[in-house]
Amino acid sequence: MRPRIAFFDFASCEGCQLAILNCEDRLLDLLQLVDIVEFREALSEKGARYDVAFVEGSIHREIDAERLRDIRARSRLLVALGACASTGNVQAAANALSPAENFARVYGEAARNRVQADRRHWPLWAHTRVRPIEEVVEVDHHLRGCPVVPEEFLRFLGHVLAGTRPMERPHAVCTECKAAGVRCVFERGETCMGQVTWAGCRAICTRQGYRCDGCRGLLPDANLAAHRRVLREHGLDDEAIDARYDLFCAAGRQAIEEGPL
Amino acid sequence: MAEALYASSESVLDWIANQGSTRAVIAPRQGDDGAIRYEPLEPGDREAARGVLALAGPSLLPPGKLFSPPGEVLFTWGPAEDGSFRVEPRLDRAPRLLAGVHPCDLRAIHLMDRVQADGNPDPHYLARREATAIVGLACSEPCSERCFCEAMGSLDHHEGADVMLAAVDGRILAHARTPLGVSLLADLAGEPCADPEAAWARHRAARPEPFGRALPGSREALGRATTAAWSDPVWTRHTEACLACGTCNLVCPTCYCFDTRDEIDVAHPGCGERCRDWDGCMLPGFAAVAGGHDFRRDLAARQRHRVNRKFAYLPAAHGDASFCVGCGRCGAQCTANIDIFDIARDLLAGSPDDAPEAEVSA
Amino acid sequence: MSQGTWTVKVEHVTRVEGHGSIRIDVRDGSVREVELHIVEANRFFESFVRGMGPAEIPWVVSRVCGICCVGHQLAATKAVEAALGIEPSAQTVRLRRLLNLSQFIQSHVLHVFFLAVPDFLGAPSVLPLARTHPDTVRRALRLKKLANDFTAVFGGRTLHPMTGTVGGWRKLPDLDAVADIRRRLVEALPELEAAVATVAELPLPDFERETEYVSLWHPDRYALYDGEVYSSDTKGTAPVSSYESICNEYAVARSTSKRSRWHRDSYMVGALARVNNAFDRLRPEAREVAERLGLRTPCFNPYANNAAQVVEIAHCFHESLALLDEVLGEGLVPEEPVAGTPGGRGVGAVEVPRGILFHDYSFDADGRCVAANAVIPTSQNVASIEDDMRAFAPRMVKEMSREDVTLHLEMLLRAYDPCISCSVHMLDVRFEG
Amino acid sequence: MTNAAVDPSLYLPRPARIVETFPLTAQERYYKVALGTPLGHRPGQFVMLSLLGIGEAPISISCPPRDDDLLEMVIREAGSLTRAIARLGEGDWIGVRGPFGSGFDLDDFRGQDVIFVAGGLGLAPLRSLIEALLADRGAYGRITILSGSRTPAAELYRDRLAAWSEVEGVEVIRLVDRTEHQPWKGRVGLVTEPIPDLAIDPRRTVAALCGPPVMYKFTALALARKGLRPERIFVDLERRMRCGVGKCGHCQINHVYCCQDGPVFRLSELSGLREAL
Ligand SMILES: Cc1cc2nc3c(=O)[nH]c(=O)nc-3n(C[C@H](O)[C@H](O)[C@H](O)COP(=O)(O)OP(=O)(O)OC[C@H]3O[C@@H](n4cnc5c(N)ncnc54)[C@H](O)[C@@H]3O)c2cc1C
Ligand code: SF4
Ligand code: SF4
Ligand code: SF4
Repeated sequence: MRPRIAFFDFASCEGCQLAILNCEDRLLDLLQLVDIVEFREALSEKGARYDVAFVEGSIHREIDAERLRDIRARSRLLVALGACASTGNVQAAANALSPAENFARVYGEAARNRVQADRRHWPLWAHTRVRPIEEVVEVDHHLRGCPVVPEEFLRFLGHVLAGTRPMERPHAVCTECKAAGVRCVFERGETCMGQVTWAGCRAICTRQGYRCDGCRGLLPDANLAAHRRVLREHGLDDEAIDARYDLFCAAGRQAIEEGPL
Repeated sequence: MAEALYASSESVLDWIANQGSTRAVIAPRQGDDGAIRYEPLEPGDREAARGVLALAGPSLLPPGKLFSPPGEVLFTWGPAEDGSFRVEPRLDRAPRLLAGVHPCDLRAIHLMDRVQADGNPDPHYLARREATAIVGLACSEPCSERCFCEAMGSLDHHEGADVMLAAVDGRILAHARTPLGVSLLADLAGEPCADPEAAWARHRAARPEPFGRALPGSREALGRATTAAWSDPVWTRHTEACLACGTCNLVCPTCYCFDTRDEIDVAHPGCGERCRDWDGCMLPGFAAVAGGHDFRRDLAARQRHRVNRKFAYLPAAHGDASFCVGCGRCGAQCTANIDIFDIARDLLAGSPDDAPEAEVSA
Repeated sequence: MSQGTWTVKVEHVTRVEGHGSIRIDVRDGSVREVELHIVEANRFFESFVRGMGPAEIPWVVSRVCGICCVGHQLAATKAVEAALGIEPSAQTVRLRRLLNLSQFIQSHVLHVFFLAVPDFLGAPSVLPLARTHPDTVRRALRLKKLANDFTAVFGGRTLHPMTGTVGGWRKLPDLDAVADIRRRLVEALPELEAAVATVAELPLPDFERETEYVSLWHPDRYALYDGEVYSSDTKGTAPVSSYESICNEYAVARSTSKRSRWHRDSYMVGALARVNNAFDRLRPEAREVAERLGLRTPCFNPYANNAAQVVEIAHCFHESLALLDEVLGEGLVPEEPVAGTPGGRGVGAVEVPRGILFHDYSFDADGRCVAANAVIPTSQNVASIEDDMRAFAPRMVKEMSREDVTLHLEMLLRAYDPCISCSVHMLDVRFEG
Repeated sequence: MTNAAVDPSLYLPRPARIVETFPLTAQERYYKVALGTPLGHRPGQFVMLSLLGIGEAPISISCPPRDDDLLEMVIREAGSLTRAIARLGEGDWIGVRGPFGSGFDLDDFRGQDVIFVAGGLGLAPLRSLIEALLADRGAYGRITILSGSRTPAAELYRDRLAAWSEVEGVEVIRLVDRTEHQPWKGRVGLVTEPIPDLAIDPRRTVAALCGPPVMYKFTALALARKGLRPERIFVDLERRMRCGVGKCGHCQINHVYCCQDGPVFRLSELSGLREAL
């Protein structure tokens, strides 16, 4: 039986689904191997079961959390597709303020009160903190990055077809800089998150003349104290260091430095 | 045919560039970003060949890594008639000339030749290696402030090169070390040098002393000190700042550990290739086994293992006094500034027997 | 046909970017209400970019939308440059225009052939089309791959490119790769012809509603990267910096996207608006395509937006070839990114596939962002979509089955190529209703 | 350069067909594969097992040396490869390289009383030695097999343990860490617990150990207390291995390659190896 796979999205730019659509050369071959049963959420098919659910996007509201739990209950494997689902991505920086503060900051109190009074529509606006999907449901595998790396997606599918899933090596992006012969960003006088970031992107940013900003998320054993020291030696103050972490890894830094929530 | 010649820099460059007509020439070259990389040279590109004679500084990655490039394919497979599979090794025997190799890297290649040929010879390394001619360049001054090649016994290493080049009295001495080297020299315009050993002596006499950073003890003493320092706080001290990024392993000319990875082709079910990637003992999970146990989870234990490999384990297993060649890359490229030279100096200075016991968990 | 009393809510309309629902309420055969609900969760971009530095902003706001990431980056970069008083070099601008063109081709191909065409061919999605119309699908895949590779050559990768930055480029494209893209574009011209032929045969629902068409306008060319804001109502332009009085944003509680109005209750942006406003500035090859598709301007049928997109694909192909020739002719010179002075406010606008995109940032003297705003084409179109639905629905209800009513409502929404994830992010707006 | 004979197929798996497989426990399955040609192994050696497209891992040879082309293994679902292998059935193909490693030397056991200490999956490789000894029963003394499992349901080779215990001069002591309310006739406790009460003549006894990493120190200590010298204790160690031929570096214990010099070591050889146990 061909595995039934489905794609779902929450708060995201939908770029990861696009990245997969962008596997043009292999897309049609892929369709011979799997049944894509959903590429856009349609809950009309309630009760449908999936072998693999790819979930893109972070969770911001209780209505979304509910939908995600329902997807989990109907899926054998649930995969976090991309940075929003894996880490909360850039929007997790909004957690620096409470949802109420965020709302008030951009809409004003009066608007908030008015929307809140509208029982029919309030759930659309009722934000919790920005959560990676792991905070809501159990996740079987992560396809990391903003956006995901199509090769990793294909590799994952290859494993699923064989009834297993790949093992992630908890290596830093530096390993891929080395393999690519990239001169270290620090030697160029800039600063970099690659040392504490999950590899797997083939160091695409540093290869393209930029630095790594950590979109694949912080490694579980990242030595942040040491990394902070390196950043400080290269001219960042504590505030700038926090800002750098919080670009893509706001949720991860909180988890490592402040312990579990 | 001459075994040694004196030639001008210009004719050496012509000679190197012209080798491109018979084999791929790979030579050091400085990129726009300032880094030096060993790169293929267009046949006849004399200007690009300048790096062979002109460059200071170690290359970003050691030239010896050419023999086991990252992600190399070990074999491919495809379906067989009986429903099983066919495998085909991928051995790269394309002829090459590796030019401008410094003595430290040359010594590393020499050591890796030994490692890869000992026990079960690695066919992939050896295929590339055997198809490669090497022209070395003796250093007239330390290539960087991190260099400690003399302390590691690499400065006068020539073995492994087919031809050694050296600056002597404003000219280039080209000295063939192998029969292949002798035949290579046939194409070099120059005058015969009757007494190459005397020329080498003049080259050495013109070098600064000490050459690069010096250590307060011999390599043999360092090996003993490393072994004795098992529970010494030196390991913890030199890992507090460590990010476990693996850079020190991956840029080292004598680190060769690897992991394997299978790649399949979704368009052709039943076909694929097994590749190998560089791995390193400082990286998380290197010694982890199923069930979650990691034999070297502790960073200090990983550092101890890495340094022991250079100064104790590999020397014991394969001979030679040390497997660090003193190129200085690991210290230079470590953003936390952890330098194996400093560790070596501390090991030699410390008398581990008096040092307070600090148990490093394995 | 579908009179009586009924309500249908199409939840999470498929094949649009982001989450929207359509609700139609029919009482005794007459349409009481048609509403477009945008239910996507907010991501608070304008809130959390406060505090960031100028260089980070284009890189981060690229994440507003995967499908128009290049547009967001460019609009933000231009806004930041306007704030810091940076004048990018001619080389920089040329490369940016190419990057933008590549994303137009990619997005339009995706939208026309993968999201919209299935409707016209009566398929639920592109997946069954891969079996019934393999040539069409393979051709579209090839075109899309070409466009993606085009973006990657200039941007470093297809999504969220990283090679460009405020003031210039971090890494210039490789000239061999540029030449290769040029060659492939030329080779693909026959493919493009065939794709045009496919679209020429698609039947268009018969519906017209004249409205205000708004787009960027440039004196010398078909404006996609720069220009002032043109309205078909006034036949005149307004500066980009006055965007707030153009968009006049407001919000309604049932929808997390905001809405816009200028000279009327709603206006339309996007391919049809651009083609209507600047037909004579299109490349001649593109005007020929319009001819073959029977697209005569001004055109008031919103379903024709797809045809306008095909016209623009042709325009972008030929415009790209011309710019690529300039790049290949002049070569590329490494330049340090131009630096600016911290502080100040700047507005930047570009056309993205779905319409005009405005970004607006203010910085303090330390170079930190203190205020941010972005107005997205889809939120400018939302009111127009609803007005079209309201105008067409009564006739639909009379003439079509309920299934066809919902199909045509969905098709209308899709014709606009809405980008809902883009349209949802917050800013100071007035609430109504 | 050395001119050692270079084998271009060093890393190439040979196709092998699964001829029999069934579950032993919820996590472990038994496999019998046909190689086409005899493997020619010693007890305690291992093979590198491949599923092309997924990867490769070291797996112990569980059967005693044999003349036919068959190979028996027990595989636990532990990660990506082993999980995929668990889905294969009879007739499916896998790849095999090897045999690799030192293995046990039967001469070390001849005429001796032998104590086996197996923790969990450790029984799989030890079976290759146990059955080699039983095949020539007269050549060895008393045999004591301590087999520890986490729970009754996790016990491997139940039938074989029963069969071995029927053999003259063989004692099998089965233990579980906890019964979890499952029926259990054996003992409850750690596999080391019976050692102090065993009647051992340290001059004519050897021991062979295999189990999870935590088991070795305690077992070795318990045996030492019984007067068994380190030369008489053999341990079968597990390390991460990617090549099996002494090249990838993962299994290195100080200067020793576990895959080449081991995985079977005399405890006395390990005294200089500080990360071994
Ligand atoms: C000599 C020898 C003999 C063996 N004999 C047998 C046998 O007979 N039967 C048997 O079932 N097994 C045996 N094993 C163990 C077996 O090799 C492993 O279970 C196998 O390697 C698992 O491979 P895998 O691809 O399924 O797991 P992997 O996907 O490699 O993962 C397995 C586990 O390894 C750990 N791990 C792997 N990589 C990392 C990392 N980078 N970071 C952190 N943790 C990591 C994790 O805990 C993970 O759960 C033997 C091992 C050796 C060395
Ligand atoms: S550039 Fe960044 S990722 Fe690359 S080696 Fe340096 S620190 Fe690591
Ligand atoms: S280099 Fe860093 S920021 Fe870039 S893709 Fe990789 S992990 Fe993400
Ligand atoms: S250990 Fe460091 S200095 Fe020594 S050879 Fe390796 S990279 Fe060079």
